[in-house]
Amino acid sequence: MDKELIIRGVRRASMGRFLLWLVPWAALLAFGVYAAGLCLYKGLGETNMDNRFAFGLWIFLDLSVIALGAGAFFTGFLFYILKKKELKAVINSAVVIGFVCYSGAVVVLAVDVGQPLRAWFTFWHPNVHSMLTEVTFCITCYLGVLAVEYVPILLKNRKLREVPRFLVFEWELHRLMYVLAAVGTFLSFFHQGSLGGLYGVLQGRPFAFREGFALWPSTFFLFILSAMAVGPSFMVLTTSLVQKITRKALVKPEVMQEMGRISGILLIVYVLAKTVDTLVWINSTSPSLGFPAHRFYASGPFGTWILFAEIVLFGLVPALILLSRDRRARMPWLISAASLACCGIVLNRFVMTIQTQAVPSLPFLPFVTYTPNWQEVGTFLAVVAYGVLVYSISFRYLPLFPQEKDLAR
Amino acid sequence: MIRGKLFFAAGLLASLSAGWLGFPSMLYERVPQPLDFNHVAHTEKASMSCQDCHSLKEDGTFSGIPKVESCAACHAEPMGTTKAEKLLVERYVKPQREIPWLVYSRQPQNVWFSHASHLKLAKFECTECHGGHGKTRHLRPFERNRISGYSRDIWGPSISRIGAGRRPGMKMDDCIDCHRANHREHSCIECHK
Amino acid sequence: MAAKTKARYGMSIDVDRCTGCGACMVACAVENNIPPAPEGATDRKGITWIRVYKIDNGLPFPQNRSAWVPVLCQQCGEHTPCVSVCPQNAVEVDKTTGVVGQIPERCLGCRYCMAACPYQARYFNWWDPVWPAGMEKTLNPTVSPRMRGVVEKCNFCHGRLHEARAKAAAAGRREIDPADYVPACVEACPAQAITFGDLDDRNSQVARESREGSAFHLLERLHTGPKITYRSGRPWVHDALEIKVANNKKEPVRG
Amino acid sequence: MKLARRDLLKLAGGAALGTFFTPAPWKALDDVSIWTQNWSWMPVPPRGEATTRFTTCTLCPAGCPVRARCIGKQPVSLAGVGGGLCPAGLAGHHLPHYPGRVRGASHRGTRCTMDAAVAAVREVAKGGRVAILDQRPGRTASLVYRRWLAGQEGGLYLTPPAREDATLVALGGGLAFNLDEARTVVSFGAPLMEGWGSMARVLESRPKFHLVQIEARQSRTASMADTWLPAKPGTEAALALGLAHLLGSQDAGRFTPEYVERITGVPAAQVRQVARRMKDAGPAVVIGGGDPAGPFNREEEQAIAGLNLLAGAMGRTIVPRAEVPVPAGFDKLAAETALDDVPDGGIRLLIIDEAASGNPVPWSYLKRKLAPGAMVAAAACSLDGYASHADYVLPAPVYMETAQDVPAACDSPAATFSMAPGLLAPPEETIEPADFVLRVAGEGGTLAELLKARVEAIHKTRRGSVVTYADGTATPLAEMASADDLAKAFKAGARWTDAGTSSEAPGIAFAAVDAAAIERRAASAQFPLALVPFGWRGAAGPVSPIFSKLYQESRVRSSEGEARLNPATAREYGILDGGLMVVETSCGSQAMTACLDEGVMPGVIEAAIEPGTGVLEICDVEDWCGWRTAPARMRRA
Repeated sequence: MDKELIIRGVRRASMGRFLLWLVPWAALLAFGVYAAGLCLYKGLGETNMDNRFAFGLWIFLDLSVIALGAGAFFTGFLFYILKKKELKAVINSAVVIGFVCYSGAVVVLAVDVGQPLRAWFTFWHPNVHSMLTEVTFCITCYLGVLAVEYVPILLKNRKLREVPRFLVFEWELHRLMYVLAAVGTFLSFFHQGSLGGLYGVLQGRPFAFREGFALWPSTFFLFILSAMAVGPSFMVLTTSLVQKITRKALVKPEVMQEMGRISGILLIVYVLAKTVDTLVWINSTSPSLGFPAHRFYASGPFGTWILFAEIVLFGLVPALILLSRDRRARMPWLISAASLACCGIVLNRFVMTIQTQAVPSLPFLPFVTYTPNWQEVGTFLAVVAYGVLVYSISFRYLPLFPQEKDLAR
Repeated sequence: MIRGKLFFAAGLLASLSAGWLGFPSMLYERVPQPLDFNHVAHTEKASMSCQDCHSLKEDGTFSGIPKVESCAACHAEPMGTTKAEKLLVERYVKPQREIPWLVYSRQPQNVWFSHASHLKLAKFECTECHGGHGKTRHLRPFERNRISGYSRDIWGPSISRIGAGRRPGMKMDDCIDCHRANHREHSCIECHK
Repeated sequence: MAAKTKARYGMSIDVDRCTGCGACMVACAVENNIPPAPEGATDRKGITWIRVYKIDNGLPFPQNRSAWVPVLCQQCGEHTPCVSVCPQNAVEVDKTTGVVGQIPERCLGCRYCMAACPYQARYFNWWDPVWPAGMEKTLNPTVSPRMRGVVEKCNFCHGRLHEARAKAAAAGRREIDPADYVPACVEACPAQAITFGDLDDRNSQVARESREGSAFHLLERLHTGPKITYRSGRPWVHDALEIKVANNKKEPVRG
Repeated sequence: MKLARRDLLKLAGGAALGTFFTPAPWKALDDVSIWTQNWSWMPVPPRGEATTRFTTCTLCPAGCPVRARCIGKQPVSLAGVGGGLCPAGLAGHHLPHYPGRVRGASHRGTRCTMDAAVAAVREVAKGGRVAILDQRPGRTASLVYRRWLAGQEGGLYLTPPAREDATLVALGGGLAFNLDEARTVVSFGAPLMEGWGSMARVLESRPKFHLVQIEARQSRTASMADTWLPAKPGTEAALALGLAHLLGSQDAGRFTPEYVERITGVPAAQVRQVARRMKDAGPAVVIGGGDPAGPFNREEEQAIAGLNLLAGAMGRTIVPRAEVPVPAGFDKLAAETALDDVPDGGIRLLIIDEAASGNPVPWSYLKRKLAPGAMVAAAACSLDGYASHADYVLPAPVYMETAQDVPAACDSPAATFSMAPGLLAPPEETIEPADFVLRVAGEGGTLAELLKARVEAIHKTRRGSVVTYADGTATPLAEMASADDLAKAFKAGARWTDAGTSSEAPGIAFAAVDAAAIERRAASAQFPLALVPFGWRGAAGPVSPIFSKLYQESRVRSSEGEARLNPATAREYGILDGGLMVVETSCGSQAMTACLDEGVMPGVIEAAIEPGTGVLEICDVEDWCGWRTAPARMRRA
């Protein structure tokens, strides 16, 4: 049965080895489900979050994961809308990774809110002024889009292709793909942005607050830009990771380099925008709210080094590497630059979520610290495990990398 | 092909009937009232007025259903021959136990409803919300929602809340409709506590 | 004259009078059915709609001096940070009272409003509330207890406003008697450091006190338009609360 | 017809589609959300008729009038009448549900009947050397104790030493402070702004006087005082003598301001300034003690009280106060005995009335006064206090359940009388401590009857007036037709105030102050580290669970086992903020959590005597008389 499901022309590990690979991840998933269940059953008192640190590890990682998952929409956008045909090599993998990231994030959010059974109120009684409403609407819709985009990949399975009706359906879906990619791009654009807006609009938190353009604060645009910039980098990383683990060539190096180049161009734009934004914030926004910016870096572990790391080390440096044809042609350079870029976006999301809350607003409040406990870490690891499981199974039975067959030959 | 459509239609029909007919009757649990109170007997035979039992107090609170001591004022011993009255005297008046009435229109704990402002300021008649409850001879069973615990009167008799008939239900939406129409919709905390 | 049914309730807190006894916190907890913290809860997980903070002048002994600052929801009026962020309208400003209301039954517990509040005046129910056996008899029926997983905060003892309104309505009036509506912390304060009333009534004590020269708002420059005003005649208190930094373009405090 | 898989799929598809066009999923979704709003395990507040009732708070000597909002009979919130209430008073209606409440009489941990307890105590009482420790002197219950003790051989009536009226006692008793007249108040550690006398009265007079607080620690009162003189702990009396010297006393010849500065650390100029203020900005009053944590010893208290004579307080800021009329049958009463005067091992039977919380005395100190094999019977609401050491524990009713009279606070210039009528029925197994003593005495009668007799006695005087709590109207007592009317008024919430305060200067011949003893003590108080316990009114008794707001959740009050120290001291001993440390005195050691505070004097460790801490026990250093300060050592744990 297993053999019949595997795509013709590629080699996969034996069923036993595959199961051996799955077992630890399944165990991790079970552990995480237990941790999450504890939080759902007893309340969020099970976590280390508190009234001063109302958002913790989960929100930080949700933001990071969604930013990294942006590879899905951006690759789709490049492939379907901008007709960058060489990206066909990774588009399926991108969709699966996007689906895994988004569905995982939504599951964690359901544990993170205190009353998940009331979550639908946001759709029934929405507050249109809230960035979170925008996030909820867009993420839910986009998750739907991703699910639909996932279907044709599923239908490419060897066994399912035997059903003629599915073939027709897949073909119909393919024609629809351009529309879906456009819708997905639109939705992603907005929720990546509104995730940034989430913090940028917080007038009461001068550390996060940014002046706006039209409806949105500058973080709205910075988040979109950074997600687009890092999405391809993350694709490079995951693809090379899968190649390492499976010990197979899956994608032509040119494709990887091309993704690195796109990442590099966008990253340099982002770094410029971020620099301008930071300067405006330091010199105008923050002081005008009564908070000289240097105060945010005066106490606790978060010094100005964090700004340096965010903009130069994890921004400018990978951008320059990726923009250099010679450097990105060499795999170690490409991988390192992509990793740096990914670290940069994670650090940025960390600063926006965690540091924002750690710096006190009232003058007599101390700098607060927070460490996630095992329930929080466990719940998140469950999502990682879930992601690995879905991706592994998809990789085994679905043609995630169309070039694999050619490269195997 | 026809065969497929038939099966599809059968499924459709089954779920429609289950959802429209089976679900409502399963959702609500019918609980009998502890006593069968006769409003008509009290208003007509005993010529009592509504305010004799359900009155507004000076501090703005509403008395609701009277306590058993009010009943005891007349029913220290059975005055008539009904079974309900005998039960009242034996089970509640003599041992001075409060009658565990199941209030059809009881709002949940988180709602603040002021009878005072609706009666005195908005000049409501009792019947506008409570219908002809004061003209009944028997108490209908209390229908409790098995999931939420609410009385069925809150949602209203119609499961779809379309064409609800004379009694519109007492859900928040019903309150809001009227408040909105009268430009008295200010905030949630005006009615939530 | 038309009945006066609109108000903008506010408070004025005299920092110099506050003895830091904590009566306001206890009165608030009793009035609003706030449970005691479970064993092992920290000062960051408990619920205290009004919390008294200790500040000092930063000088060494014996020049050191302390003061106490009760911080509750500041009932922001202009750019209310928490209202605009709530995804499902569980938070809103009541136009007839100016009170920022929080409806726990609507809240889904996303805690975005807590991240938005610069005053740390919002609290999350990390657990289901538990009272020692028998103590549920002492709960106040005009306020509903909150379940786990929702945010709550001060609403100027709105249950008392409900009661005052019902009392007025029973007498056929729309406007309440101001004496009938006093929040629990104001009533409880032994030092009478808190004044409460309608800020729109320029002759009310609270409006007069809010206009005093020594009056200020917390984090004035955030332009949140708080309806809680603090007063202190001690310059160091102003320094410790960074009133000067925050108000370097001192605008008149809206009273 | 054979069912194919495809047919079933069609069927399911149709059903799934149909479901969305029925109310079921939507209604279920709605109901599930409503379910989360009304979880069955959420407590539901009582429903019922709202009423207002009045009582008088018995939790501390202030005796504040209280308005209780009730549902049915159950109070659901409390408020002051014409003023605020303290935190303890505001949550007083929680006490009947105190989780650690004593249920049923017990003998060394095993349940016994009340009759058995009465019989056992009566048997031991026959042997004489009986003592009662009355945590709240001045009540009708106190009269019961004193009458019984007067008839016992060697009967001792004991009161806690750290009393708010310690200064008045040192001046001979029968006196009261009159802060309303004072323009300068010199307080030796009296917690004037935190809980002393009647809070409402103190706050009302506060704008009129200049407050000089003499206290080693920056208490709330110190931080709110006009002048704060941080004298080293244990040297306060030397400062008193310094002031006496400047006010012209002969006894304090050696205590020049410079000498005082050397001992106490208070600059000479400041001492002079305070003395000048006492002379020029009078009338002045000097208040000592009253700190719930620890009393001054007799010499110290006398030196402080004596200042009042020099400052001309007598007859102006300290006035004579008549006693509340006593019914017939209370002619022979045992006098108050200071605990210090009881010889070690001098008590064979100790009965403790700790139902009314007072200022705690370390158990080790009480234990020294007990003869070997002595019996201890404690009437208590919880096992947190002395009851844990008692042979017999008698469950007492708590505030709200107890019907008690409330004596006047130490700052009430006129005699007053009011009652806590007992808004709730006490649990069946409880006994009023006075009723227990009455049963032991075999005299018959109950406290309730005696209270009635007392009201009659008051009514007989026809003096003064009665103010009702509900509307604040004052009725002259002479206009009250019968004693029953008066009793009814008290039950509904009222306070009788005796007519006119006396401005007659009481003729007091003050005993000479033992300056040498004070000097010796002050000189020996120059140790490197001092442990200073501090507390607040009501901290010794059970408190509402809601107090977690003050301890745990806001840290506005020091939580259990927390020690405050100056950052400089902490640095010297290598102790970090929030770190664990061990404080050691010659009678024990205690682990505490360090809390650094610039407001604490270097070299001083402040430790709260909140419920559940044994701080007081290690402060009771035997050769150091009193537990106000103790020489201590400290190390990092």
